[in-house]
Amino acid sequence: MNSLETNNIGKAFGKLVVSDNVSLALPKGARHALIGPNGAGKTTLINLITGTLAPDTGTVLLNGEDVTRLEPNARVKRGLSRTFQINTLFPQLTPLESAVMAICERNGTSGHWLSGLSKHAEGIDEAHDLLSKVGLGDDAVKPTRDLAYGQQRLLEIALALASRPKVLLLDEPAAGVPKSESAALFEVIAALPEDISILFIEHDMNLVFSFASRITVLVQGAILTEGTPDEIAHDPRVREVYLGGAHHG
Amino acid sequence: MEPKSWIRARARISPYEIVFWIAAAVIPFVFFEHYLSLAASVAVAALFCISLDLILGYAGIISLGHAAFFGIGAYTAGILSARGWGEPISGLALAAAVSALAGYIVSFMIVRVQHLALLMITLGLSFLMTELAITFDQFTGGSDGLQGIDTWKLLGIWKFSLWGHTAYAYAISVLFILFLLARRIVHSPFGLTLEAIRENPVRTTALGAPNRGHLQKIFVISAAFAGVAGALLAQVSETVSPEALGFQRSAEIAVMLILGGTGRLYGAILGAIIFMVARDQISGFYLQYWYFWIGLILIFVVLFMPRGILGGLERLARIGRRS
Amino acid sequence: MRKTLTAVCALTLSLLGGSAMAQDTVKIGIINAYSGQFADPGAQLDAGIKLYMQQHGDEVAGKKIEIIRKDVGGIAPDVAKRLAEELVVRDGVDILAGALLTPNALAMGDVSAEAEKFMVVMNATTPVIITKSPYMIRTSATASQINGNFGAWVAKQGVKQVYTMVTDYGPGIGSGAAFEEAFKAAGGEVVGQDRTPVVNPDFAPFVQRIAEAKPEALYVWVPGGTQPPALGKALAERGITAKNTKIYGQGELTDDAALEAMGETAAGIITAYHYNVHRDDPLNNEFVKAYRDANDGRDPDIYSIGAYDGMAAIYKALEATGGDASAAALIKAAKGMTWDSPRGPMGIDAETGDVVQTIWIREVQMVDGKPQNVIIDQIDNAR
Amino acid sequence: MSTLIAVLFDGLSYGMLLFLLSVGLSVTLGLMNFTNLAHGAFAMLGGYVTYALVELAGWPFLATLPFAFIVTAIIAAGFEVVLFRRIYKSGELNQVLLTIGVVFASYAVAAFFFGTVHHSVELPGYLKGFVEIGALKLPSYRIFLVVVALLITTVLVGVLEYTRFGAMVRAAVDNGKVASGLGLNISVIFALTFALGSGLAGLGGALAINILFIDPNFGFHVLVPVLIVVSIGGLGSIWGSFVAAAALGIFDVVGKFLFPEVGAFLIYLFMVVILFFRPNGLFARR
Repeated sequence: MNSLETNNIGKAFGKLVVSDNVSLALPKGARHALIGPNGAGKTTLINLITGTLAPDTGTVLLNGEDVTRLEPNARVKRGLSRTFQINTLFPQLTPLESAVMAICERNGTSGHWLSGLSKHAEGIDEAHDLLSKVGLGDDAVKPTRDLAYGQQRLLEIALALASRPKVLLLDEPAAGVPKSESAALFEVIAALPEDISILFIEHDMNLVFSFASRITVLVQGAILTEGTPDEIAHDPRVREVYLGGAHHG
Repeated sequence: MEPKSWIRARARISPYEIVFWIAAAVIPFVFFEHYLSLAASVAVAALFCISLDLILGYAGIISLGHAAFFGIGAYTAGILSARGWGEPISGLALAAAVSALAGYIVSFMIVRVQHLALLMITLGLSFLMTELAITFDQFTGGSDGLQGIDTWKLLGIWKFSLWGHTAYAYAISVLFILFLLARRIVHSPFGLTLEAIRENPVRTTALGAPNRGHLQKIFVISAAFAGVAGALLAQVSETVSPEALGFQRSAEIAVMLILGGTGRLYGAILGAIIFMVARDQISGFYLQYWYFWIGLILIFVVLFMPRGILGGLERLARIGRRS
Repeated sequence: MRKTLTAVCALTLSLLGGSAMAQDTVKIGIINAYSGQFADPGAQLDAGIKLYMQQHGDEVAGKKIEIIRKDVGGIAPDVAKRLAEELVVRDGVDILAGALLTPNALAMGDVSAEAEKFMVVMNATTPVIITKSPYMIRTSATASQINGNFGAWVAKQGVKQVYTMVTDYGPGIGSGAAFEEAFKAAGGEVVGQDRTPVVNPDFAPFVQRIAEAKPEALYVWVPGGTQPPALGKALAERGITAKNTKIYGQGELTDDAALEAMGETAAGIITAYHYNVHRDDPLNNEFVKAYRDANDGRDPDIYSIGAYDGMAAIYKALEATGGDASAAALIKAAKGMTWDSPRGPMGIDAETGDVVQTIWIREVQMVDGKPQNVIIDQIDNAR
Repeated sequence: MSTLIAVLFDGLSYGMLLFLLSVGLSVTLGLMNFTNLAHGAFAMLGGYVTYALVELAGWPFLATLPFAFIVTAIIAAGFEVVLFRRIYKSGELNQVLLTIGVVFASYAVAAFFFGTVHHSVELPGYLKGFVEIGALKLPSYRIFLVVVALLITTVLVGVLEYTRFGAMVRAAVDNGKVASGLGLNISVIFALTFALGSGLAGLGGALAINILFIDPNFGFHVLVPVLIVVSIGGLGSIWGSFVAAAALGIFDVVGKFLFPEVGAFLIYLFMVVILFFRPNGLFARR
C-alpha cells in the first residue's frame, strides 16, 4: 500500500487548467521530488493534496484511505503534514510555544482549557527535543519574528514534524535561504526519519539530485515524465522545458 | 533557560498582580467609600472587557455586538429575579448558561466571517437583540426597562444597599474569580492554540487544528463571561433596559479594551478603570462637553501608545530597565 | 465580619456628616441627559431650573439651595441608579430631581424610596413612575392626562373612526393606548395602528400607509425634537392635510419647527398640550421673555416648564416646611399644593403626588399668514 | 398602483440619501483600507457648513452645496495630514479607536458652536412640496436627491475609472511601493483621496439636513446605516454602494409599508444574511 496516492487529480479555474490528471504514488519511505518551471502547478498540487483546494476530478488516498472530501485539518490527523514555500509561522510566539501548540494539537490536548500549559511536561520536552534536532534548541524562547530567515525555514520543518506525519510535503524548503545557512537545512532534511514518505518541491537541483530517489516533472499542470534522478537528468524533454528556457534560478 | 521553567514562568503570578488585587479589594473600601457604586460598575465593565479580550485579544475575533450577550445575561438574571427568585449567585449561574447557549448558536455564524463583515454581523445581531427586547415587552418590560427586580441578600447575609458595600464586594469577588479562570484559560494549551490561530490560521490548520471548533469554544466561553457581567449589573442596579444589549455598550466596551491594551487581561481591567473613572470625573467638570476630552484621550493613546495604555506602560518599563 | 463593621461605622459617620450639613444648605441632585441623543431636551430642562433660580434667588426659608448636576448620557437606568446613589451617599443631597427619561426616572424612584429622599420628576410622563416612591411628585404631565382627556374630547366632536400612529417606545405606546382607550370608551373605533421606530425614522412608508387607508381621522404621537418637523414634511409632501384627513396629536406635533416645515398645510391640525409658549397671559409672557433673554432667544418648551415648575414646587414646599428638607415633611407639604404657573393653574394631587393641570386644546390656524397654535378649548383640573 | 410606485420611489430616494452619505466611505474605507468611523463626523461638518451659510449668512441652498464639499474636503485633508496618515499601518483596532475619538470630540465641538438643538434649512420653493404626475404625488426634494445621486455616481465612476487621478489612486492603493517607484507621490494621492471621500460625506450631510436634520449626534447617527451600505455594497465599489443603498432603501421602506410591525428588524436581518453568504459584500472590488 502506498503512503500517498493521487489518481487523475484535476483542477481548473475557468479555462485555466492548473492541474491536469495528475497521478502520483509514494510508497512508504519515499523521497520524491516534484520539479518543473514556475507556474507548472506544483504548489497547486500540494494544496490539492492537503485539501486547501478541492479538486474537480480525481481522488487523494492517504495510506489507502480516500481523503478527497476531508477537511485539511482532518488529513493532518491522518498523518499528512506540510511546510510552506513562504514562511507561515506565528510571529509573536516563540518556537517553543509554536511547537508545544502543534504537539498539543496532535495529542488531543489543544482543547484543554482548565489545565496550565506547564502541566503538559512531556509535550514541552518533546517540543524542545524537536527544536534541538533542527538546531533551534538555543533559540527556542525567542519570538519567532526575531529569528534569522534560515532559522525560520527550520522552524517550518520542525512544526511539520511535530504532528508526527507519515507523509510530509515540503514546499521549496530551501527557498530564499542564503548559502551560509543552507548547509544546516540540508543536514536536517537528510536526517529526516526514514519511514516518513516525503514529497518535495525544490528548485535547488543539488538538493533534488542528492536527496530524491524519484522525480516527477510537472509542466503546465500535467506530468511530463517521472523517473529516477538518472533518467530525469538524461531526459531531453526535461532539459528542453525545464533547463532550457524557463529556469529562473 | 530550561523550557519547562520558561513555560511555567510565563504563567507565574507576579508580585505586581498580588499588589493589584489587594489594592482593588481594599482601597475603594478604605479611601473611596463614597465611590463604591462607581467601583462596582467599574468591576462589571472590567469583567465585560475581559470577556471581549478573550475573543478579540486572544483569538482575534473582533466584535461590535458583544453587548448582546451582556444583555442576555442581564435579562436572564433580571427576569429570574422579577419572577420571584432573587438569589444572586444562582442568577449568575443561570445567566452564564443562557448567554453561553446564545453564544453557541451565534458562534456558527461568527467563525465563518472576518473583518468588516464580522464587525457588521456582530453589530447587526446586537441591534436585532435590542429590537427583540423591545418587542417582547411582556417578558422584558419593553423600552421602559424591566421592573420589579429585587436582589436577595448575598449568601443570605449581606443586603444590597445604596451604599454599595455589598455591591462592590460582590462585584470584585466575581471579577476576581472569573479573572483567575480567564487567566487559567489563556495559559492553557487551549489559550496557546487560540493565540496561534490569531497569529496564523493557515498554519494552525496545517498543524491539524480545527480552527472553527476552537474559535466557537472561546466564543461560547466569552459569551458566558459577558452574561455574568450583565447579570451582575442587573442584580446590583436592579434595573435592565434594552440599552444593555445595544450598540453603544458594545462600542464602549471595545473602546475600553483597545484603550487598555488587548491580549493582556490586565489591559481590559485597566481600560475599564481609566475610561469609567475619567468619564465620571470629566463629566463632573464639563457636564456637556466631556466627550471632547474623552475624544482627545483616545486620539492621544492611539498616537503615543499604539498597544494601549498597558502596552505603553510595559514599553516604558522596558526602556527604564534598559537605561 | 470586619467588612460589616466598617460598613456600619461608615454609615454612621456619613449620616452624622449629612445632618451637620443639612443645617444651612439644601442640596438638590439633578440627574439629566446633558450629553448624547437627549442632550437637547436636557439642556432645555436645565435652562428651566436655572431661570427659576435666577428669578427667585438661591435662598428659601433661610436655607441656601445648592444644585449638583449629573449627566446620565441617555437612556441608562443602571447609570441613573448609580448616580442617584452617589448623590445620596457621596454628595449628601436632600432632594433628587430631573428625571428626563422614563427608564431613568424609574431607577431613581427606587433610590428615592430606599434613601427616603424627596424626588421631583420634571419630565418623564409614564404614569407608573409616580408609584415607585412615596416621596415623589411630578411637575410635567402624564401621558394619560393629556391623551386620555384628548381621546374623549375628540370623540365628543363627532369623530367616529381614527387611525393611530405612535412611536414604538414607552411614552408613545402609553400615550396612544390612553388616547385609544378613552376614544373607544366614548364610542369611537380604532381602524388602524402603526408604530414608528424611535431612532432615525423615515416616515415615508408610514405616511403612505395612511394615504392608502384614507381614515376619517389620524392620531399621532411623536417625541419632540427632529421628529415633528420630519413627520410634518412627510405629511405635507404627500398631500395629507387637515383638509382631507382630520389630524390629532399631542402638542409636539405642531411645535414651531414642525409648523415651519409644514407651512400652511398645517392649518387645521388639532393638538392637546399642557403648555403653550404663545398663550397670551401675563405670567406666561413674562416667563417667555425672561427665558428668551437667558437663552439666546430660544423659546421655552415642555422640558423648560416642567423643570421651572419643579423648582417652584421645591421652593414652595421648603417654605411650607420652614426649611425642613426631610422627605416626609416635603412630601406632606407638596401634596395638595396649588399655584399659578406660566402654563396656567396647576397643582399636585393630594393622593398620588402627580400633577394636576389644565390641558389646552389647540388648532393650527393661519394668523398674519403664519401657522399658529390657537387655543380652542380647555380641560380644567385634568388628572 | 400609484401607491406602490410612490412607496418604491420613497424607498429609492431614501436609498439615494444613504448612498450620498456613504459613497465617500466606500472610497476611504474601500480604496485606502482605512477604517474611518469619523466619516459621519465629516458628514456633520458639511451639514453645519450648509446650515451656517443658509440660515446665518442668507445664501440660497443650492449655492452652499459646493462649499459643503470643499470646506469639508479641506478640513478632512488637514486631519489626514496631521492625524490619520500616522495610523494607516497601525491596524484596524487603532483606527477604530482614533476615529471614534474624533467623533467624540466632534460631538462636543458641534454642541459648543451650534448648540444641542437640531437645525434645518430653508429650501427654495421649487424643492418644497410635491410634484403631481397623474394620481402620483412625488416629493420634490426626493426627486432632487435621486438626480444628485445619479450625477455623483456618474462623475465619481468617471473620475476613478477613466482619469489619470483615478489610475494613480488605484496604483497607490494596490501597491504603494511600485507606485512610488514610478514617481507617484503616495502621500499626496492619499490626502487627495481622503479629501475627496470626506468631501462627499460633507455633501451628503448637507443634502441630508432636510430629511434627517442636523444636530451634534449626527456623526454617531449616520455611522451605522452608512457602514451597512458600504459593507453590503462591497468595499471600494461605487456601483456596489449605489445598488446596495438603493436596495436597502427600497427594502426598508417597502418592508415598513407592508409589515410595519417588523420593519425595524428587516434591515438588520437583511444585512446579517447577506454578509453571511457574501462576506465581501455584493460587489466586492477584490
